[in-house]
Amino acid sequence: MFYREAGQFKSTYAADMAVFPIRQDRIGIAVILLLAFVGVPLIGNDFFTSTVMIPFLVFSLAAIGLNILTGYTGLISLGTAAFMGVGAYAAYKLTTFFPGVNIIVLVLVSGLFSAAIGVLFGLPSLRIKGFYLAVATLAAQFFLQWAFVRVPWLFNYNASGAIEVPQRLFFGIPVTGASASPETRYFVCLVLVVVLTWFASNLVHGKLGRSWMAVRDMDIAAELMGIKLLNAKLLAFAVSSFYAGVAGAMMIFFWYGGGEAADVFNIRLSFNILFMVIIGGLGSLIGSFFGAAFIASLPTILKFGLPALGVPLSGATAEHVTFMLVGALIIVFLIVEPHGLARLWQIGKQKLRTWPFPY
Amino acid sequence: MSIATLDAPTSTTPASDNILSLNNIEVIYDHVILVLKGVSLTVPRKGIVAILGANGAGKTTTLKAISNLLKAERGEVTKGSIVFEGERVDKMSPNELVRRGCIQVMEGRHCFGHLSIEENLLTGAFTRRDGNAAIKRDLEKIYELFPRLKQRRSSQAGYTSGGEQQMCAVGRAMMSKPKMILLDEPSMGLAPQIVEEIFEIVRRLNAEDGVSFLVAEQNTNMALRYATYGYIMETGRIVMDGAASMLRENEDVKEFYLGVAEGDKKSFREVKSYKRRKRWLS
Amino acid sequence: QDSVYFANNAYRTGPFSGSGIPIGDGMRDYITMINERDGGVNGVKIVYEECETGYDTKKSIECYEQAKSKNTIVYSPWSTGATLAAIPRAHIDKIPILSMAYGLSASADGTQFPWVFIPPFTYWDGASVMVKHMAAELGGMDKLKGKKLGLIHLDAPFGKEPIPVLENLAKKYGFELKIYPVAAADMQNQGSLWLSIRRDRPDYLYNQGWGAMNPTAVKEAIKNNFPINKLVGVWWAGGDDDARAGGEQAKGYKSLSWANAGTGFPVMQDILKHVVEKGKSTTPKDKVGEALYNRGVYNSMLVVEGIRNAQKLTGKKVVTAEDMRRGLESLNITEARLKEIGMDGFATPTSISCTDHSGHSKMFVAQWDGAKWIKGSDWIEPLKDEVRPLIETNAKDYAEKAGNWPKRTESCEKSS
Amino acid sequence: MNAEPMNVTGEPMTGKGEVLLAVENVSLRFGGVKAISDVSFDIRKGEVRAIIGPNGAGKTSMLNCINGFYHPQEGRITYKGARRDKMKPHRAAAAGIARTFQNVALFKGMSTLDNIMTGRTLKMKRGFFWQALRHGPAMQEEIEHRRVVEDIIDFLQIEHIRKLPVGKLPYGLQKRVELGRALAMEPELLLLDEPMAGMNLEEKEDMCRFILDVNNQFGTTIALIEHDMGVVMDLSDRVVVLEYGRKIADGTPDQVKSDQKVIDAYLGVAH
Amino acid sequence: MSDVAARPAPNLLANGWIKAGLILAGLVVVALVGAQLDGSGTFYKVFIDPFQQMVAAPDLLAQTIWEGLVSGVLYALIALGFVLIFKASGVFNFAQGIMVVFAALTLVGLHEKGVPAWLAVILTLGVMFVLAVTIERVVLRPLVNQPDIILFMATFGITYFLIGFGESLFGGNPKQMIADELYLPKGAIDLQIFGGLVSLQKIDIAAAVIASIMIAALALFFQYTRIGRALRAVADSHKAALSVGISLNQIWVIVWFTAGIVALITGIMWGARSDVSFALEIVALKALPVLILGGFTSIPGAIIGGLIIGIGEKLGEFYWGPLIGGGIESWLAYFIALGFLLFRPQGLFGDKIIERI
Ligand SMILES: Nc1ncnc2c1ncn2[C@@H]1O[C@H](COP(=O)(O)OP(=O)(O)OP(=O)(O)O)[C@@H](O)[C@H]1O
Ligand SMILES: Nc1ncnc2c1ncn2[C@@H]1O[C@H](COP(=O)(O)OP(=O)(O)OP(=O)(O)O)[C@@H](O)[C@H]1O
Ligand SMILES: [Mg+2]
Ligand SMILES: [Mg+2]
Repeated sequence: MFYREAGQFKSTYAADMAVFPIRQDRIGIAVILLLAFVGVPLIGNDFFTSTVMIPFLVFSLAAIGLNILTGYTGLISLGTAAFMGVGAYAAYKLTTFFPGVNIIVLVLVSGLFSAAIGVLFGLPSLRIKGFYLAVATLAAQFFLQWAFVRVPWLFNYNASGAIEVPQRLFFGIPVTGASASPETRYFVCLVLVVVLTWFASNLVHGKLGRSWMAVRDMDIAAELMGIKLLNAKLLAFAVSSFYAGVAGAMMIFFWYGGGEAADVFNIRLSFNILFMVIIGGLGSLIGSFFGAAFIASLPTILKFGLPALGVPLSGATAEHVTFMLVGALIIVFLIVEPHGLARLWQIGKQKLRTWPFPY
Repeated sequence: MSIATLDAPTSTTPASDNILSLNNIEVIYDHVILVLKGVSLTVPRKGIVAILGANGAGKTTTLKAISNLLKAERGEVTKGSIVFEGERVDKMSPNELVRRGCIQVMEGRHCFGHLSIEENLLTGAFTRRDGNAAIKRDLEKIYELFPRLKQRRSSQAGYTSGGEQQMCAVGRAMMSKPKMILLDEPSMGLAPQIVEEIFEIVRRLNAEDGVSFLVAEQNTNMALRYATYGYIMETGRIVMDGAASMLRENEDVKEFYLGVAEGDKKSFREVKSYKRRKRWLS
Repeated sequence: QDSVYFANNAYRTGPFSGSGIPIGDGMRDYITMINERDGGVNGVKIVYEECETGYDTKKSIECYEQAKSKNTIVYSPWSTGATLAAIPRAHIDKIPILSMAYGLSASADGTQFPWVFIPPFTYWDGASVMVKHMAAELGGMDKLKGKKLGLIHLDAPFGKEPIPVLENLAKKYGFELKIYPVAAADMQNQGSLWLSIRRDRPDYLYNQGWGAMNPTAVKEAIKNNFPINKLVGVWWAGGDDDARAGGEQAKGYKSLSWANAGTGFPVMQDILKHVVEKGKSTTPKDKVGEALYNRGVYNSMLVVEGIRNAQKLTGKKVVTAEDMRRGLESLNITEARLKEIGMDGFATPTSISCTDHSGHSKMFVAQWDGAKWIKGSDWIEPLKDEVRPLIETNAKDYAEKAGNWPKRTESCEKSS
Repeated sequence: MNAEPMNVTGEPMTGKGEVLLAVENVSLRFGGVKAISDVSFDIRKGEVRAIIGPNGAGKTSMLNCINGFYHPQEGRITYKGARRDKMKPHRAAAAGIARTFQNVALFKGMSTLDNIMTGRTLKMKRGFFWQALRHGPAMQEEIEHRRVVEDIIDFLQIEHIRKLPVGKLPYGLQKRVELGRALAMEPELLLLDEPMAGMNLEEKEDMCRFILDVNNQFGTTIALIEHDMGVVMDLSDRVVVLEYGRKIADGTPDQVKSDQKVIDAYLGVAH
Repeated sequence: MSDVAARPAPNLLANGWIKAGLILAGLVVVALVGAQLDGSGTFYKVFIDPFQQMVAAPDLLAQTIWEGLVSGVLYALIALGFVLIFKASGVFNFAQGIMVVFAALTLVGLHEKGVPAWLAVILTLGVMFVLAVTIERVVLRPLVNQPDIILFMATFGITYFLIGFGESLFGGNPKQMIADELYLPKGAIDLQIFGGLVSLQKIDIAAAVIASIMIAALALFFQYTRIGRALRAVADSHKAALSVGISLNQIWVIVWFTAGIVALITGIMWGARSDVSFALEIVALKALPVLILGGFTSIPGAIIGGLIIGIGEKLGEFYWGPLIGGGIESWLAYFIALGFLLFRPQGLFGDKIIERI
């Protein structure tokens, strides 16, 4: 009834090509942004902000990165965590080399390093396809993770092998380091994520995005349309790794706050991000957010939420139940809608449009 | 909407004479896309029935609804019933249906790309239980019908040409020794000679082995030549049906499907681009 | 009734759960025993809550945040990764971290790390004791020259901790140090590593391992005919399951330890009586008294004694995290006190001071007798003179790199 | 390059204009399978050139050679005077060769509009950073090309499916979208591989109309593979007939139709 | 069939991007590796010394190769489970690793409850069958004809579920495999050759023999039987398989049950070598390069790939690993696989990727 596009006519192509052509959608986005910028800091406590919201943002960004590669370009990667790691270590090294430069700039620059490494490991993608390509990215995953432990230069020769996050100020407010408040860190992450999401959205809706999707859907035909496969694929690797790198840097600087970084960027994380992308919806930016919420935040919420609701479970049992529940939910969601939560969302909107009729 | 019925539907004949009957079925894809809006049709035992209609009319969907392959595409039959040999089959699994003798040749080939042509044909005999010798014999028969397949028997199907794959798909279905074959666009991509041959095979199987056919076909000319009865579909509905001979004489059918309006076949160079109005849809 | 809240990380799931479960059991059961037997510490019940981490740093951070939001009086991270992540936070949030014989060795420097406690000693102390033990068996420190010590370690910060001390000692005493890292993914797949060991023929092996890595190492040692009594594990490589995996031939396997195994101590009897036999624990009775279980008990004892000390210092019954820090910082567990709490012979006295947050206490070499761990040596003092300077330089280094590291604001307690 | 195209084909010149593409003695093998053996023919500017032959004759393979997807082992292919039998497929696109496919090769996950827009890829020049902003020049460019694409959509009468993902469209419409995508490239040479398979008469008529219009209005040269003899005979200027990879006839539709070899191999009984 | 592919193999060096990339890649690897090597005598250390070592101590070389062989066989066993399911349903079964753990734990768990060893094996097989049926009913049936990656994702759901389920049933403690009760051989055969001692564990020999028999049997089954053919057909296209009357449900139960059997055997073998614990699940990742090197669809590929990877990584780690700090085993396997893939994108024995338009 209320969700209708009737009466909204588009008289220009520009309006028709907008990312959210329907007014209600635009209002929805505005509300969400308002909630994110004002609502969360107002109502959320520290615990919520730092263990649910910040991880959610970090993972969303990483998932967007992987979605560009896997969802839009059709290249499966199991090395996302390693590329995130490159971002994190690059940012760490950059802070030691350029202590004076603004930390946010450094975080963004570190993405470039990750992009370069991503391109390197993307090279085999011209010849290797599908799950076979996964091995190339697995090589990246394990090699880089090894390097994070074995190359002491990367962690400034610290005896423990851990990296520390120094305190850095932004307009006089600490944004990294232990004294940065969760809200500040959350804001920084939020701004980065919003801006980068906007860029990603622009890219995937334009020529580049179309080339990527063409390569994904039918690479031979794409080549015959004049798209250079290698360029398109490598660019996808670059952009994707850039996002992963920034997410990795954010992860260490705004969330973990240092520590044992090598182990953080392990294969499990790579898998998890892939799953976020799949569950959220391949080839859908909004799906990346859904996926991140589902895979990263749901277990946390279950774990701390169930006892709060009075479900009397011991730590280990709760963990087991969480595992089973998440596993079962993954399967249920896939069965209900294999194209991910994003598609479910769309169908929901479609139903809303035809409501109260079934179709 | 008015439906022009040229012939009393076969409902007067007893059901037992129909090998297949669809009763007012409705199909929805993805929970929201309504594609078939109440389709009823019957195939008499040992009959050849054609479904004609424009692109997107729902021919393929109808066939898939019968063979129960819809589920694999997230479609479902929400209303109506499908009866094959006197039994409701709308909840039956596809392999059960094949075992009972109803097999579909899918539109767009769908060979097993990594299997050789011969292996492809042999998978068609998966449900058969009458021994290797009989299967071998039938295999030879197929090769006789399609000599081209014999030449390419050990090639991986994925590498063969479009037409070869089409032959392979048809041959594969015949390998299951069915009572009824659902043929979806058998002529697509085949050389005229082979098209003719395929329909000859249909006729032969029908006459000699008593196999029934339900054929969805764009080549109306051909279809109406070989079928005994025809249904015409438009956007998910049956809009006309009748004996093939009568359909062939119908003015609308002549103009839109046979291209022989005003008695003469016109050249493709002469056709004008204009949006046609379907006369039976008011 | 009055109560204090104590959050403990546990990992009863995941690849390291084999070690995590007995420790968690020991910790929980001791606290339950105190609550049951004494009605808490001076009448203040300890609300003990486990937070499951699965040995995953991400989850441990969540656990930390939860512990913080529930005002825990002390945080016990139970993994080196989790400790590293918690240290900077705890300094801001003013929550004492108790990382018993694990975590960041450098954090033993109380002047730089006022909120971190690492009793009774650090990994660096352990490494030095390993060298001392080797020397003792060879017949003196001077006999070390030209010998070979191998270090098998989990390829993670935890595993790498002993390296700096061993490197220093190797230089000083002229023995050769060989390092064999084991990637987490290859914990159960150590074939080529042991081939290298066969090639290099080290005289002793020190195993800084954890979880599934340990039983595999023991089995491989047996398989490769490495003399099992020359393989010495760090205390975390001294679980009963670790040794049991080797079967008959594991007899003689050693590990460092400071808390004796077995149930022959009054405190263990109390746990059996007040907790296990009353069905207030999930621990199977035959697991009570295993090596790792007993270390869990020891850890909880430190917490309880810390609370007690804090109560004494502040005169409050219900202490806060800041009080707890004071309590821990002046913790002095004497021989007499050990006796009082039923731990006579269970462990040695240990004391923490303002500058020294570890105590550098004595330890012993435990040995597997085929069925259980027994005390296989006298109490050995770590090479404090080697370890302490390293701790101080590293602590300073850490603070420097972190930039703006909070300076110690709490003055050292003069009492006790 | 051969002096006279007439010598190559040995057929009278009935086509229009000069030679746009010449195929000379091309052979293509896959292991033991000879897909094409020693075939020569040419395509002249502005004509509709049909390639027919029984199934497996090598027609599709021929097109694949022309746009660089297969590289023939022998012989040469010259396009606008330049050799291109060793070229990469994307070069073909840049040189103005577009095609449609026998098994529809659309980008299934994308909408009709986006599919056709990909045809414009080569013509869009804005760099990465403008695209990331999607404002100013990038947006202008996008709109410009959108306009062209909308014209094509109008032309093909597929307005109603503009925003639908193509994967689930009925077959006939997919073929039409594919044609649109090829047209969006504004090709000089358009290769059509069975564009009318699986269509009913009415749709075939539409398709013929489109093909003829393209040919007439834009002067696009067309190479057409089709099994419907009616269409081939009516539309094409010249026809080349392949069988088992060999050329068996080449000439005007009437010549070919009455060629006994062609009747035996392909047409069967006189059509 | 077609050995001479007419589709040109992309010439990797022709492209400027690739050339630059490869140079950059070379630089990065050299820099990272070089950072680990100390400068003096690098050439000697890398290219001469290892070979001298091999010659000087042939017993160690033999032992290394044997170790590689054994771990190769064990990788191959895990890979085999993957291959079975992939070949027969096109599903990349991420859950294979946890199935190994689950099977082994069930066996040991049952034995702990007092069930005699062999009965426990039979009961475990029963459990694996039930698991196969459940997975088919609950997961696969509703997901028929979905893209590979979706099914892959679903197996991840299964993994999660089994981890939680398994741990709540059996607890997280590592358990010992009941090797003696199953009459698995113990001890070692020590060979005095090459002037040294080469010790072959009997359990390893048993593993190699069992694996070879199993692999040979399965390979024959797939190639030459009716069901085998049907399995391959299903992997090619669910839809087409349905249309010719192949019962996916039945096929899937068969395949997942077979994979369950393989998982049990793998679990017993791995468990007898180290321990049965959830950490074993991680080892399953090592099966991936094996799988990819051999080709996803090839059963003999699993064993050959396993051997190449096993021996390659052991030699690499043993002779070259120490030069750059050791631990290179963790990634060497993937690089070996990658190297092969660059020349054969479908793996050594995998079905050729069909590219045709
Ligand atoms: N899987 C699907 N999901 C959603 N819609 C579908 C799906 N398959 C088909 N449709 C829609 O159903 C309608 C009927 O399609 P169907 O394939 O049955 O037509 P058809 O008569 O066989 O056409 P053609 O002659 O082109 O083969 C079409 O509008 C199509 O877009
Ligand atoms: N990549 C390939 N590998 C092996 N054989 C191939 C390959 N491509 C084509 N062939 C073979 O070459 C022959 C010619 O195939 P092509 O597709 O060109 O035929 P066609 O003339 O287009 O037939 P149709 O009319 O059936 O589409 C066929 O026998 C086919 O099997
Ligand atoms: Mg159809
Ligand atoms: Mg063709």
